[in-house]
Amino acid sequence: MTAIKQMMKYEADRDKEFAHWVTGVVGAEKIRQCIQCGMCSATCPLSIYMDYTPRRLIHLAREGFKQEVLGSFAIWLCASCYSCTVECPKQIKVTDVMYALKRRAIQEGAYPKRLPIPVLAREFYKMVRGHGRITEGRLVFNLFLKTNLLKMLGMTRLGLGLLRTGRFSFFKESIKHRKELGALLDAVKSSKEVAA
Amino acid sequence: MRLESENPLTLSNNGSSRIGFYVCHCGTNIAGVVDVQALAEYAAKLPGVVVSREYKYMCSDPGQELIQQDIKGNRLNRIVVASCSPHLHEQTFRTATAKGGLNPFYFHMVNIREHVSWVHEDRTRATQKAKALVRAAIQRVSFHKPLERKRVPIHPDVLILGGGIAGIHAALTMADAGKHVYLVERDPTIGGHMAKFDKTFPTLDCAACILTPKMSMVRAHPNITLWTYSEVTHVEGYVGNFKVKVKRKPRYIHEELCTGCLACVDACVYKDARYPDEFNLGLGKRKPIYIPFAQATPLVVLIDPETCIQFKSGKCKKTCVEACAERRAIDFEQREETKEIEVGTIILSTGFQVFDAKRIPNYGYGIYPNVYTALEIERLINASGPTAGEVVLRDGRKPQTVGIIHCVGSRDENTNRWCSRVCCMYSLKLAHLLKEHTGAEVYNFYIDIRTPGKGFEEFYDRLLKEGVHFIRGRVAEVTDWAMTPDEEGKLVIRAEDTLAGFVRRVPVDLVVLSVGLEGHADAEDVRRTFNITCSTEGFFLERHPKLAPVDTFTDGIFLAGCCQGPKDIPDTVAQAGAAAAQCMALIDRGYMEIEPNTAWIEEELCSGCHVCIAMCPYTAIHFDAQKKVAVLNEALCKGCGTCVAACPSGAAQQNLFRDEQLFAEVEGVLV
Amino acid sequence: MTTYSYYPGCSLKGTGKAYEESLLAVCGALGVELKELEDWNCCGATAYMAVEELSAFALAGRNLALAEQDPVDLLAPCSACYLVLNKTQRYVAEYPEIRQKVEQALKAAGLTYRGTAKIRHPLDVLVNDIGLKAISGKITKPLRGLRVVPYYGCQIVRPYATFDSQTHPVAMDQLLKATGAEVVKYPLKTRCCGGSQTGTLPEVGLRLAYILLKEAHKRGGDVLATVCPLCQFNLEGYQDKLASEYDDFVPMPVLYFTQLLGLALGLPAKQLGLRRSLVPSEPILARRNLHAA
Amino acid sequence: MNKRFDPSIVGFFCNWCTYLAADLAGTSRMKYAPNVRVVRTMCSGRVDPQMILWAFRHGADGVLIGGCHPGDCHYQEGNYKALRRITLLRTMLPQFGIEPERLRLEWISASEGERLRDVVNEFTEQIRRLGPLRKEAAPKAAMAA
Repeated sequence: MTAIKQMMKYEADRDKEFAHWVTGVVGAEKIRQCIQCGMCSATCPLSIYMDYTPRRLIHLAREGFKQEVLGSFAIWLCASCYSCTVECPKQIKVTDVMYALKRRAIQEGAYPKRLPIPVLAREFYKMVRGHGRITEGRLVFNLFLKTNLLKMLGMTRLGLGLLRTGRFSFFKESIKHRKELGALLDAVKSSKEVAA
Repeated sequence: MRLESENPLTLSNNGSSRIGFYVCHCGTNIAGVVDVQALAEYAAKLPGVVVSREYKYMCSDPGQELIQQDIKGNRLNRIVVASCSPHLHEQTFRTATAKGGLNPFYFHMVNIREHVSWVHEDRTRATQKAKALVRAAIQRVSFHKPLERKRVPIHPDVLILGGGIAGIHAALTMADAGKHVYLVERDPTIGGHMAKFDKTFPTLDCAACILTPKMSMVRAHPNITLWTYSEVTHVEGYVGNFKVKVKRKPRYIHEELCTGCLACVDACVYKDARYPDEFNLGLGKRKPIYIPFAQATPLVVLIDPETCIQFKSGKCKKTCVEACAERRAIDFEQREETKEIEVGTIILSTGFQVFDAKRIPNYGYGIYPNVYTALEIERLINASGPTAGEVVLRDGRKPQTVGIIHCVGSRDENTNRWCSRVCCMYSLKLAHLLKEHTGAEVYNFYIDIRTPGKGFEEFYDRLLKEGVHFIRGRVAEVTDWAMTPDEEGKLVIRAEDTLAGFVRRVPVDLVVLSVGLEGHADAEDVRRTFNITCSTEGFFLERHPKLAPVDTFTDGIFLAGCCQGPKDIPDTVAQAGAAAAQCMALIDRGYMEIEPNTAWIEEELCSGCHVCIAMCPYTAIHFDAQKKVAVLNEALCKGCGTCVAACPSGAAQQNLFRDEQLFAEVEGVLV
Repeated sequence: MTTYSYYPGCSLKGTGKAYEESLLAVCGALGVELKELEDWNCCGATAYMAVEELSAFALAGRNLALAEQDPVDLLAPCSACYLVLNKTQRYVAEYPEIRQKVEQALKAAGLTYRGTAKIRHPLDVLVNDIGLKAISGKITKPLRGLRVVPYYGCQIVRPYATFDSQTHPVAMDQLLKATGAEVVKYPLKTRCCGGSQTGTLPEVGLRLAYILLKEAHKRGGDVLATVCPLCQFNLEGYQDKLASEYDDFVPMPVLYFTQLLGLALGLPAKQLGLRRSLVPSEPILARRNLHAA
Repeated sequence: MNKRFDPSIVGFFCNWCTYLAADLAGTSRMKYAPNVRVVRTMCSGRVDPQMILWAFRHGADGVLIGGCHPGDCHYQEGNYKALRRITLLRTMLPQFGIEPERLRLEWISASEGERLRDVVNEFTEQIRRLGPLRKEAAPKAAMAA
């Protein structure tokens, strides 16, 4: 017997701060002009898997239904193909909105636990911070180590194939001016803290 | 150096002027942003101001009364009203001033609504700006002089450009009232888009049945000169007296000799039609010698030199000429000719063009053969169309499923921003007709269904009853890429079913694109020829959206139909009637009063330098050899003031815009 | 001899080696000089941009700042790099708040940013700078009979289609026609391959790859041509998995357009990195009597 | 905290285009800087260079003239005549100690409400950056007017 859940919303359920925040997001300047035509969803190659389609997310977000938005799996499905951004008849940069929602969800720790996204981000950052470049082999390797080995094992054949064809190098790619790069990334960090 | 001696400020309060000042609240439109109280108090202290009042609605009768009473009661000799744009109410207040017994040109208007309260938010700064403008007007008005309005006679003939339903209705209305109308149409026949339609919404009466009788009435009417296959190339003059050049393109047929027997067409060396015919949007074929369609008006054939052998090689048997031996209507030597006419008023009813569906490649128009535009479908379901009303796909199959895509080239920042207003209803109409003709399953993909007209919502309800599918979502693409067996060989439409909340793929046989309406590609040229204005969208701009919907900013030129913006047939006919009435109002009065803003030349100041003569675009100024001064012919002057600005000695002056008036105004906005 | 500054990006040094090799070989054969951008760093990558926008802008900003020091155009073969560099340039220009932060970060790294770098994709350069005429003139081994599926993917046309149509690009079609190959009509040419998902949500990424390859095969393609290392990797790397999951799946070689062009120019297979393919292309090439030198 | 300079600008707007554009901006409720005070003329061709100098003399920090786009003049070519005069005047302004940037001629059609808003805002900003018209400039201008 399935649990009965209240679906109806009270005005008090709206998070006005969130609604305000989303309209201020880079790329979301025109989010209030959305006419809910669904072009973004229809053109999205991932919407077939989405619990909330991009169109619904946009409306939920501008109305301030934060839980629904940040709890939605859809925001993690965006593959950055920019179809929605290009097709939107109101020129809302939907991809950027999706990015912003991802970032907000990570900040608030509201991401599906099965997703290694924060780990990926961390590993990626470590590697760039340290060497300025990504050695794909190592990144994937570290990533799988830190998430689940099983998946990694499932991929061994691919790994071997890449090794065989010399596409899976463990040799560290690196830049000369690492110190400067470090300074650059720190500057971004601090500027963010100022903003926050 | 001119004004060194006479400073306007000192002139303006030489005691002679007794100014009445009035500021309008316009409800809260002005009072909501501008401190009208403060403004009135401020004006009261300005030199020459005798009365200073604020009132809720100055344009209302009591408002105008106020002015009239004060003129009498306080012996006012100047009036200044601060309210909306002079383009809206200048006449109103001039009339009030005149009723009060003053010359109407002792009045001046300040625009503190469109130019202040509606565009500024900061109350203090808005009020400050309003004060500056008011001060300017009060300084200016002291220099106003009494003027007489010039009367120009209105030539009783009318030119109507565009022979669609709008032009036809306007022409008949005026012709029946005894006015002589020149109806000029670019195509070989009148009828416009309506002639292409099958049925009309929401009543479903057949377009031809209601249109063609009117078309033949136009042809037969003694008061209508019908020039088809013709274009206006040049317009000069002004309200009441326009001189118009009309280019008549050669049909290679003598219109007056042709009886429309079509013997020549049958006789053409091409036994069967082989060239895409324009009227059927290329869905049908025609011969090089043809009539656009059976009820074409006038029923006169024409020859297309692009495809006629005689024109291409000069070596044709000319069987058509033989067939017309008796009447000798065919003339390969016919040349383009130009007619010159004089008219007093003009109606533009040039209509619209449909959005080019190729601009949205995702919908596959021009890529997949079974994607049609709505207009093409009108021809396909039309009994007199290329398939005699048979709705068949290009491969001859009957469609079992049809997808109608709304808002193609409408409500889209990437193409056209506006709602084309008729697409919802014509899509519903086509849905009904297609179901009726083919029994097909019909899907409408829409963003919003807009049915505000009389009987429209009822029609929508009828379609719902008929079981037509309505999927709320803008279509992303039409593709032949199949995901499932039942999609094989079909066109797949992908859209979000926004009411269900998920994306759907719907396989169909036939896709109909409900293309939007837009201004003609050459609307810009027409606009220039007639010296009127276009809106941002590329439709002709009406003088006022509510109070002057068929007027333009050029006196004597009116608008009717879709050239002013998308509209359906009822609205078009109504507007055409309104435009006709406007013309006749002018014609029957016989004259029009025009702004007395003409220039003149002070003989004693003129040094005879000729500068102004070169300046005048209307050759209104000539040189008097005896007196050695420039002389201005007021009848020819249109009042641009260019000569005044050019005159080095200040001899040239312009009524309503005299130097001292403008200098005083400039100083006023700045002090 | 036309010269470009060359920004390989991380993938061309790893999984996309074959792309770099074939690109360099082709450019050499066409008399185009590529100078690798001195001390370039990771572009910031879309996947990362999604979660760390500002850092990504700053990383891309550094590359742009470095590139500006040389007036020649900057060549970015990887679609992701191409997009991130372009997006950074535009957003820095469009949004003062971003500009201020990026400039500040670059200052910390002792760099200044003017936004003058011109970012180009090899496809753009080959078709518009070198020109199809010049290229077809150099074709010695036309790919006659080879049915190539032109796949553009997302990020070279979206959102910034600077040199081709956003919805129906044709540049690669033209280039492939010039090689003598038969270009397959492919409606999915700009549909996302799911590459950025396969790492985190394999089932999703795989599904998208499957759709593309299935349709490519259905339309009679021999090989699929890509312009992006991520697409190439995602479409080629998991074909054995796809085979095990979808019984109607038929493997298909996925080559870089530069590799195909290289073949047509008669360049040796070794220089074109053909042997780096996981799904070997030799069999089909042999079947069409096309043998790499 | 010193109050930022609020320039006064005179706008000579053609009755058939720019003045209507300003009306349109109003009916569309666009918001823009309140610094431009409009003087209506029938045509930009009516704007006399002396009128512009007169404006500078009486404290204008900038002058904006709005006319019809080339080819669209209600009186055939008044806008071209305006163009010639303004161009000439701009070259003379420095002699009066007035930066030529303080005088601008723009083509704004009746349908370009948004453009009007942008031009006004942008010009106001430009004049704000230039600062008040230098005191000694005004008298010089006066000599001419």
